[in-house]
Order: sequence, then structure tokens, then C-alpha cells
Amino acid sequence: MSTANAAAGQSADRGTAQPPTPVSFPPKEIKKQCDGIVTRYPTRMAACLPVLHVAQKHYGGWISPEVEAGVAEYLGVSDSHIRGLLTFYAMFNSKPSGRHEVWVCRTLTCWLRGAVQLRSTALEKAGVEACGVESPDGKFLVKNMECLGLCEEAPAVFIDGQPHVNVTPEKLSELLDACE
Amino acid sequence: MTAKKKAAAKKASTKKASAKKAAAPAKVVRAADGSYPETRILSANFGVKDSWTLPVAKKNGAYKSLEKAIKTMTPAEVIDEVKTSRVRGRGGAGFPTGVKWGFVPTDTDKAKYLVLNADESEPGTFKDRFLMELDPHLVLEGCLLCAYATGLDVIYIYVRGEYPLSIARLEGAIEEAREAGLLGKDILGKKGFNVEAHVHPGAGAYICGEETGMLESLEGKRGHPRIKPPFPAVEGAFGCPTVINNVETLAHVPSIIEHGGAWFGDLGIAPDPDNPRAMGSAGTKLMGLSGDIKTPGCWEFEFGITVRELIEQYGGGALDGRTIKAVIPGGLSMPVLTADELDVPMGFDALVKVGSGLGTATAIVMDDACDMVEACENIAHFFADESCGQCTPCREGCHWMEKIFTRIKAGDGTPADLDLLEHLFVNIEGRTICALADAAVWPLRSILRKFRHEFLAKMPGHADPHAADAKASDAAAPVGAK
Amino acid sequence: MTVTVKPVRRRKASFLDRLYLPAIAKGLSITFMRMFKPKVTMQFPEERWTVRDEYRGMPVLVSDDEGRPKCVACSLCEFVCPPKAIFIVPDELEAGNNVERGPAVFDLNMLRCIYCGLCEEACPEEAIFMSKNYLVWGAEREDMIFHKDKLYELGGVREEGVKKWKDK
Amino acid sequence: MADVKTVFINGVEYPFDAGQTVIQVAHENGLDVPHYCYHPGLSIAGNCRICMVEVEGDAKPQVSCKLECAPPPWVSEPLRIQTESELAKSARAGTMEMLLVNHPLDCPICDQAGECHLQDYSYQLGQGQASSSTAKTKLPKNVAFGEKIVYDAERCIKCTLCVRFCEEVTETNELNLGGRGDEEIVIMSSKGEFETDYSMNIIDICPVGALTSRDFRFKSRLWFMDFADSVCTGCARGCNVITGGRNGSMMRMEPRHNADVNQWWMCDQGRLDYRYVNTPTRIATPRIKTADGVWAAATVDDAILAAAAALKAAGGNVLVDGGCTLEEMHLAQQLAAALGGKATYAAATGEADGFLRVAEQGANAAGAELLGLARATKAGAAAVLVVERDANVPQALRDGADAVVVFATDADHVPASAQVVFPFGSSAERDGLFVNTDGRVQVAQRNPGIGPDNLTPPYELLEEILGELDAGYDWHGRDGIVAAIQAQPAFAKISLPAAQATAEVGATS
Repeated sequence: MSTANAAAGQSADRGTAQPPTPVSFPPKEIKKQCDGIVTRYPTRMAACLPVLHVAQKHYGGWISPEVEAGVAEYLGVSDSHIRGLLTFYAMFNSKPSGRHEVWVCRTLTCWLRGAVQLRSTALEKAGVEACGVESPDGKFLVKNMECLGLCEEAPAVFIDGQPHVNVTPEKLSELLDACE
Repeated sequence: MTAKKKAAAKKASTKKASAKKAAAPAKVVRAADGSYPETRILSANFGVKDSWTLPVAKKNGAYKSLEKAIKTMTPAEVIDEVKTSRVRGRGGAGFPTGVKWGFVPTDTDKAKYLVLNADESEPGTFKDRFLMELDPHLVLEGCLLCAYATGLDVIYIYVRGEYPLSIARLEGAIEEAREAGLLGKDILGKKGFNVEAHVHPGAGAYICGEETGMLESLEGKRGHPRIKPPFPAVEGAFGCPTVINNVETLAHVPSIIEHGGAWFGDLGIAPDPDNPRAMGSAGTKLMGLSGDIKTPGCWEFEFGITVRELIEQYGGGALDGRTIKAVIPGGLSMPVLTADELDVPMGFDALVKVGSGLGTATAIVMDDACDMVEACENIAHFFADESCGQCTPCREGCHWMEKIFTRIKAGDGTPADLDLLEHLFVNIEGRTICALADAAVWPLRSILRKFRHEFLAKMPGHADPHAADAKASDAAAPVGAK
Repeated sequence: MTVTVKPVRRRKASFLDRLYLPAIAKGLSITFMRMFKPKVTMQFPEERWTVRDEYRGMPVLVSDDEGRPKCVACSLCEFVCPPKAIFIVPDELEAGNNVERGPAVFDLNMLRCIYCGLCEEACPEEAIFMSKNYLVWGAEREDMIFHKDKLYELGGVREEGVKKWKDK
Repeated sequence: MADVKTVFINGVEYPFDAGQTVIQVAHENGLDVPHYCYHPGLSIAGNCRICMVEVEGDAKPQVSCKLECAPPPWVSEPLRIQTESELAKSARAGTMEMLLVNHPLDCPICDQAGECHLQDYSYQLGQGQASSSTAKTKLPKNVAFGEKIVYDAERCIKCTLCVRFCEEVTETNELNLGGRGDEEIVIMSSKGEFETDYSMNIIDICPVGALTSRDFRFKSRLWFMDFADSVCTGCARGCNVITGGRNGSMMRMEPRHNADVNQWWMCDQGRLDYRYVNTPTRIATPRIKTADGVWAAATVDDAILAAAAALKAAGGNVLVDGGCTLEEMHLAQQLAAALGGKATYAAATGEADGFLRVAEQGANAAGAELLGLARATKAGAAAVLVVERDANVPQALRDGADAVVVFATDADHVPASAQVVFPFGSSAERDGLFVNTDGRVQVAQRNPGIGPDNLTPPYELLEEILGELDAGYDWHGRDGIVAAIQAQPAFAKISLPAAQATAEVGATS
């Protein structure tokens, strides 16, 4: 985790800092998968989203500036293009995401069924004030997400990409306690 | 098995299969006791064990329509059949699907694409997820029929990233279909019918459900919608002709081919011969309910069931001790209906007539415990958060509206704020590239007009003197509809 | 227009008038009455007038309640000044200042200033004010060109007014 | 498809070319339709929404930048557009209000003030009072986009002109959008520096003060400056520019549209090249070397007499800077003839960049060739030396000339041999004609705000000296000089603009 934090620190003031050294992308574990994705599209740029999904999963839930530059090189686009995508799409993280990513749906249906309490529970468990910040122990990243599409079983929470529905604050506590 | 999957399977299995896909269901009439039965065409296989695998799907008739189309029909005949069926887009806009297919040029050297809109990000909407998780082969068959009819080369299924199971099931179905010769070169032995299909995962942006935003996102860019024209049918993905359809729309196509467009057109609500704009609502529709009701869920009906019937017969009515206050009939972006306005049939034209819209036909129910000012803040926050930031009125206006609702909620509002909101609605609606800003204005404006007394009640010293009367008659409060 | 002339008849001086004694008495009585009224002579410069609110004295520059110079060197006063008494050279300020821009040079030529107050009127930052200071002097011509530091010293701190850079 | 070839704007029928949009036709016909994100040299984004107009019969206003004049295929009537109707005006006013909701309103410290479209249109369309009382969104300020450009995200209206410029014109893609919604900002590639040498054009096309020049930052308010239409003399392309200066200093140079030469652009190198004009060692008055070898300031008349006397004694060649005007070069030729020598020009050779910049650095080298001046390739004797800048006439050439009369901008460029020195204006301070690398004649105009006061135009000095040489040369004035050049056979097919002509006039050979 310490290396990841250092990397994040480097990226904080990008204006004056040296440009990040791109990682060699894709690493061999995901090379076949990434190369396969690229062949699906008529342009390399089109592979950005699926490749970033794969990369984010591979690199512990977030895309560091070095990975960002690596992906940009691999897909032949500017790294500002990749950063533009990372900051546009809610599912990508450009900061360390903690070992467990908790998404709490905040949109109308879940809100009607008690999403506000779920968010407070999650924030309390993580020990942070606001969403989108990694917890001090690096365990959780709570994100306030717009509609997750599980409205018929609201309120809904995703933990590490797994949906949990009809969640109560008590149930959420248990789920979060079960996380390592 | 994930919790979500389990829940979905359980829900589906509790429903009685009232119609098998194989036999053409008869025209449904309201039952003698006034109840409105389900008509299960799309959802015929929901609840069947392993319905998402190819062997099970084949047993239940998957790809028969494709075979029929390839062997006995020309592409033009397929388009004609879809036109005859009068099926309208199920993603919210309700554009006639056959007409859309007809726009695709036939005399072009460029590649042609189908982008299947499975970016079901509209809040309150979850119908496509059922189709993708429980019957991905039906979806794929619909795509292939579209590919055959319009002569296209590649299918991209743009699934929102928040649907991991849908992505897995669709990828599995594509894999199975490829092995069975249903994808790839010379499909089902038809020379020159070559189609590839790929799942493209979204990454959490509501705007990518807008068709041109989706194309940008598919091309690996930020999902900034494009100005139309040119329309995607002429210049879409990668600058090539592109068909964009909703999952549910294409899932209807196999049964249309199987039973004929006329059969499909007979279902639902017929067009109004006196009003050319009322194109009718043919066929069945997956309808959903969520929010403050006892049994939220997703069912398939012929168009015609009223909002109240849907809520009372299937949603189980209001929660104990509460009364329903307002219903947004189709996703978050439609104008709200008050409790008195619920006897309107679920249909494209009928809902427009009462100043709302069918949208995705998945209603969100709010009861008397819901504070409408806070609800507005929540809705405004959604649109502010999801505004892509491309064009000025939406980028600045949605946030501005949210700030005003926050102010009113905090008790710092004045009646002048309500006038300011009305002023903003005018300056936002219809002034932007895509319809996101319109979608933000519609529910907010309708709530503001229909529940104005709740807003005034938050303004110390400005409470509406007629608030008590207004509350008594609630929905009867004058509605300055559009 | 016709002009009409109306002759005024002058009264002839009487004997008493010609004696002048009543007039002398009257004059002396005023002098004596004054001796018992409060003094009006002011011991300038130890004593000074309090001037009215609308008085336009020498233009000065002011600082905000945190003591930060308010002028951002927008040069509108320089532009508007009818006798061209103001000369500004803008400069970029380091981070931590009120705002990123301020005057490197702000010279006010008091030999030229006509106290019209247009600079105060034009200032969007409420940084220049017509002070109540009417005491402007110098031994040399150069002394009459007031520089930035002197102007800020004369202006002091003014707590009210716009503070639009406060949270920037 | 119906064959419609006209469009009605505000009731007046205008013809259009295929593919033209309403804003193009409106602008061509002098109608003022406001715009931010539209630029004729870039693709159309349609995102600022300020150019909305009313299409009769349509309840929704439409953006005129993207609205084609050709009606849809099923319509056989020309479109009828209203740019000043209630709907159009209210739509634009509404957009204006939105644009200013989060704008910091920091015009007092913004370099764009005075040429800012936000100011212009809010003056036209805006209201005096802000409707929003809520706190404004905070975004990054004073962000460095490379060494030359400063970005302020709060002022930015996200029109994406800069992004599109880097994508479409330079194809280097350094800029992109980041964030979403009202936190959207322009971000730069992590390399932190532009690969292109054309980056500063984004400052010009930025319709607001979001992108400002590090070089020009806080130097002067626009309304104090003097501007003149001129030609960049950085290379032989001859990009059309506007020079800006105040109190004798040159402060900036911006490209001026010329569809045949530089379109809307110019390179950063040329743009920042002006700095030699402000050198502290500028020569402001003529100087004469006294008998004991000390320089003394002299009046123009005395210097002319001294120069003529010195030249009568010396005789010989004339060497001019390749950045001199056609008039100056012509007179140099006359002078050389009177002195019994030859006139040559000196110019450097640089590197072409494949876009605008060409290898030839002498701004008027083509003109010199037309006049028949030979190019000086190595140092040689010349009694008269004209040096505008070091680059064209390096020290070896200057010292090797052994010149007695020198025209120079910079005292450092005066060789030791000089007896009389005249102040020479930089390219921004002289009127004259230039022939660019394509043989196109262009006019440069003097900017009165730049350079020493009362600078005598060099062609007048040269004519006076010629007059004093008793070589039978009569005073012609600038019109006469141009006429004399025009009379030469080499200029038979080129029509030179009259001396008073505006800079827009230009002829191609």
C-alpha cells in the first residue's frame, strides 16, 4: 500500500512534477486478454474502456498515473485522453481505492428505502467523513453511486463488484465486518 | 450464485408462466374480476432452470425465428414485418423500430454496426437486466435478426458496468452461440451472413445511455452526445451506419418474426385513427415498480394496464399505514403523476396525454412519508452529477437547480426561488444537445407545480395560505401542465 | 428686452451720522460681545477640522481587514483619471497574497490630481478612496509623486467593502 | 430532394454554398450572431449554445453553427431564420446567464478583459443583476500548460476550441477534457509541455480569459495599447499579424486571418520573436563618431550630412538585412549605384516545420531577389550596412563589411568601423512592403506605440542621403518609391499596393 500511496502523492501536483514513467503495459498476466479486446474494434482508441476495466482490476482497483501512461502508450492515445476517461466514468478510480470498494446507491428509489442510513453506516465503518476518500487504514473506499439498477430490491449496495440487495444498516455492518 | 442472481431467479420463479412462447397467445382481455393478467412473451423463459444456457434456450425455441428469417425471408421482408408490428423503441423515446431500420443505407461500402443499448442507467429501471440475465439468447437472437434485416457486420452490446452478471451471461451466450455457428461466418449456412458480437462494458455514466453519447463511449471517448443530424443510421459508430436499439426492443423481434407483425400489432393499444401522432402502443412491455410499495418487481403486460392497477394488483399497494402520494411512471425522467392521476393506462400516447410519459415503463412510487423538496434535491443531484458537462445550459443549470433545492430544503428559500426555478426550466429545456437536461426539468417542474405547497411550507413566513386546502385535495391542486 | 433704469435716491447723512460716534459704539459693542463668545480660531496644525463625509481629499490606497493590499492593478483608475495623475505597472504576485495580481508600481502625481474622485468611482475593488486628508505637501516636485507604500500607509485598513478574493 | 439554394435570415434571402451552416452565411453577410465554441478553422462542436437562433415553425431554438442552411430533404421551402426574435434573444440571454453562474467575474485581473466575448455578449444580452446567490464552483486556477500558457478553469467555458485545435490542426492531442458536469476542466498531457510549436494559438482562439499568455501576463490592459496590422518577419512565410505595444515597448504579436498565407495561426517562435524590439540597448537617436573616437548624439540633419560626407569619401557596396522592406531595398540599390558599388542582402536559413514556418528566414528575401539583389553568402566590404536583427546579419558579416554608415536597431550590432549610426526601426515600427516565400506582396504598418519617439522612417533617411550625394536623385516619397519599383520589369506581373493601402490588400504574382 505504501508504494501505491507514494505514487498517488507523485500524481498530486502534476503541474510541476516530472511526468510519470509509464509502466510496461499490458503485463503478461493480462496481455492476451488486452490484445484480444483490441481486435474487437476498428480503432485502438475504442478499446479504452474495456482495457481500463481489465487494468483497474489487475492493479488493485485503481489506475495510477504510471498505469495511465502505460495504457495510453499501448492504445496509442494521449495520456490526457485516458485521464479524461478516468475522471468521466464513475467506476474508474484514479486514486487508491482501498482493499474493498463499497458502492452505496443514492438515487431516488434507494433513497426512498433508506440509502441515507446505509451511507452513514458505511462511512462510519470506514471511519471517513465523506464518500470517495480511502479509509485511513486502506481498507475501504465508499463511493456514492447513482442508480445501480437494482431498484426492485432497494436499497442496494455493491461490495467489490458484488451486488447486495434489500440491505439494512445492520446487514451492511455485518457485510463490512466480514471483509478482510 | 450471487445474491442478485438468486433474488432475480426467485422472483421470476414465483410467477406463473401463463403463456408459452411456442404458441401464439390469444388477445388478452381483462379478466372477469377486473384483474389484469400477465402476458408472458419476453418473460416466457424467466424462472426456467438455467434459462440462460444455449441448450435450455434452444429447447424453448431460441433461434427458431432466426432460422425462419434466414431460410424463408429476405431482409426487406424482415423489416416490413417489424414495420407491420408497429413495435416502438422500449428505451424511452418510443421511435418506431421498423422505420429506424429502414433508414440504414443499403448501398454503402462502409461497415455497418448494431449497438445494442444495454446501458440501463435510468433510475428505477431494471427490466433489461432481467432479459440479459435470464434470457440472453433471446436478446442475441433479436440482434441477429436485426443484423440480417439491415445487413450489418458487427454487434456491440453496450452493457452498463454496474451489471456484472448481465455482462457474464451475455458473454457466455455469445461464446455458446459462436460455437454453435450462430455467430461468425456464414451463420446457419447462409452464405455471406457474417456477424460478430462483442460485449462492451460501460463504466458508470448515465449519459452513455443516450444513443450518441453511447457511440462516443463505444469509440473510447468521453460520453459526450453528438448533435443530430447526422443521425446514427447514416453516420454512427466509427463514422459508419449504425443501428441503436434497446435490449427489450430487439428481444421482441424473434416473436414478431415467429408469429408475424400483425399478431404483435394486435396486442396492446391500437393507434388513434384521428390523431396521426398517437401511433399506439403495440405488443407487450416489461413493466416494473419500485419505491414505496409492498412488492416491487418486474412483470410483462400488454399495454393497457393502468398505473393504479399495476400498483395495486402487482405492487401490493402502499406500505402499511401509508398512502401513495406520487408516481413517476417511467424511470426518473418523466413528469410525476399525483395519486389522483393514476387511472391512466400504461402506454406511449395515453401518458403523454396526461402530461407525463411512458419512458421505460418502470414506475417509482413515493408515499406520504416522502418529502417532495428532498426528493427534488435528490433528483436534481442525480442529473447534476450525471450531466456530462458538454453544453452550457445543462452543465451549469442542473447544478444551479440542485443548489436552489438544497437551499429550500435548508429553510433558506423564498418564493422568489420558485420563480427562479421556473425561469431556469425555460432556459434549460430544449436548449441542449441531448435530452438529459429535458429529463432533469420534467420531473422537477411537475413536482414543483403539483406540490408547490410543500415548498412554500419550507419557507418561514411564506407558507401558502391555501396550503391546508391544497393538501386536502392534494393532487387536485391546480396543475399548470406544460 | 428693454432695459429700464430706476434711479435710487440716496438719503442725505444726518448730523448724527456725520458725528460717527454711534457707529463707533456699535462697532465696539460687536467686538466686546465677541470676547464672551467661544473662540473659533483653530491652532493648525495641532488642531484640525473634522471634514464632512462627502469631502474629497487626497486619494489613497487601502488594505482589507487582514491587512492585505486591495489594489489588483486593473488600471481602471489610470484609464479614467482626467489629468493622467496615476501611473501603474501591474505585476504577478506570489501565492498567499490576496489575489494573483497587484501593482509593482502605483504612482500618484499630486501635482496633477484634481480631486475629482473618478478613480474612487471607477475602482471595482474598492481599493482607492478619496480620503479626508487635505494636507498634501512636499519640498520637491518629486515629493509630490506619492508611491505605492506611502499611499497604502495613508489609506490604512478599511474593513467594509467588497472582499471578492477572500476565498479564492 | 428539393433544390433549395437560399436561406432567409431575418426576412432577407441569402444564397448559400452546399454544406454551409447558418452562422457562416450570417457572418459572411455581416450579421452579428454571437458565438464562443464556433471557429471557422475547426470542427463544429455546438456546445456553448450562445449562437441559438429561431427557425420559424420550430418551437425550439437551434444552434446556428451546426444548423445547415439546406433544409431537410422532405422540405422544399428555404429555411426561415430569425436571429433577433424574442425566442432567439431569450435563448441567448438564458445561456449567457448560465455561463456567468460560476464565472469568477475577475475581469479586473484578467488579461482577456477588453477582448473577451463574455464581456461583449453580457453587455449585449446580460442583465445587470445576478440571479444566483449561491457559492460558485471552485476549480483550479493558474495552472501551467507548458511554459507559455496559463490556464484558469474557473474562467473556462469548456468550449473545447483549444482541445479541438490540438486535435485537428496540430494533431498532437496534448489537451483533453477531464472531470464531469460543472467540474469539467481542460487537462494537459502529463508530459507538461506542448509538442507543437503552435500552442499559443489556443490563447487567441480562447473566447474568454481561461487561457492567457505567460509572456503577456499582466503586462498591460488592452485599452492602453496601440495596435497595427503588420507582417511577421520571423521567416519568409510572412504570417499576417497584429502588433500591440504601449509607451514604446512592443508587448505582443497575434496572428491575423489570411486564408492564403497563415489562415488563423502563427508559430510560437515567430510570436515570441518580438522581444528583440525591447532591448535596453535600442538606438533612439542618430550618432556620429567624433574625431577623438567618442560617440555623440546628433540631429537627424547633421547625421545625414555626416553620412553623405563619409560615403563620398569611402564609396562602395551596400549590405541590407533580408528583413528590410521592398522600399528600403530599392533605395539601397540606388545608393549602391551612386556609390559605385553593388547592393546585396543577408538572410539566415533555418528549419521548416512542415506547417507554416519555412527555412528561408529573410522575410523579404523573395523581394530582394525580384529587385535583383544578390544574396551575401560571406563577409565582404560594404560602406553602408542595414541591420535589423542579429539573426540575418551576424557579427562576422557586420565586422567584415567595414561599414562607415550603419542603420541598426541595437547598439550592440554596430561594428567598430561605423562613423555614423542611424536608429533603425524594428519590423513593427516601419511601413513597407514585403514579398513572402510564395511571391505574395504584403503590407506592414507602423505601430505608433512601439519604438523610440520621432523615429524617422529609414526610406526617408536613405532618400535624404542619396540627395546629398549629388548623384542626381530626386525626392520621391513613399508613393514615388513604390511607383519606381512597380516600373521595373520584374514587377510587371505584380501589382504593388499603394502606400496608403490597408494591410488587407495583397496581390499574388
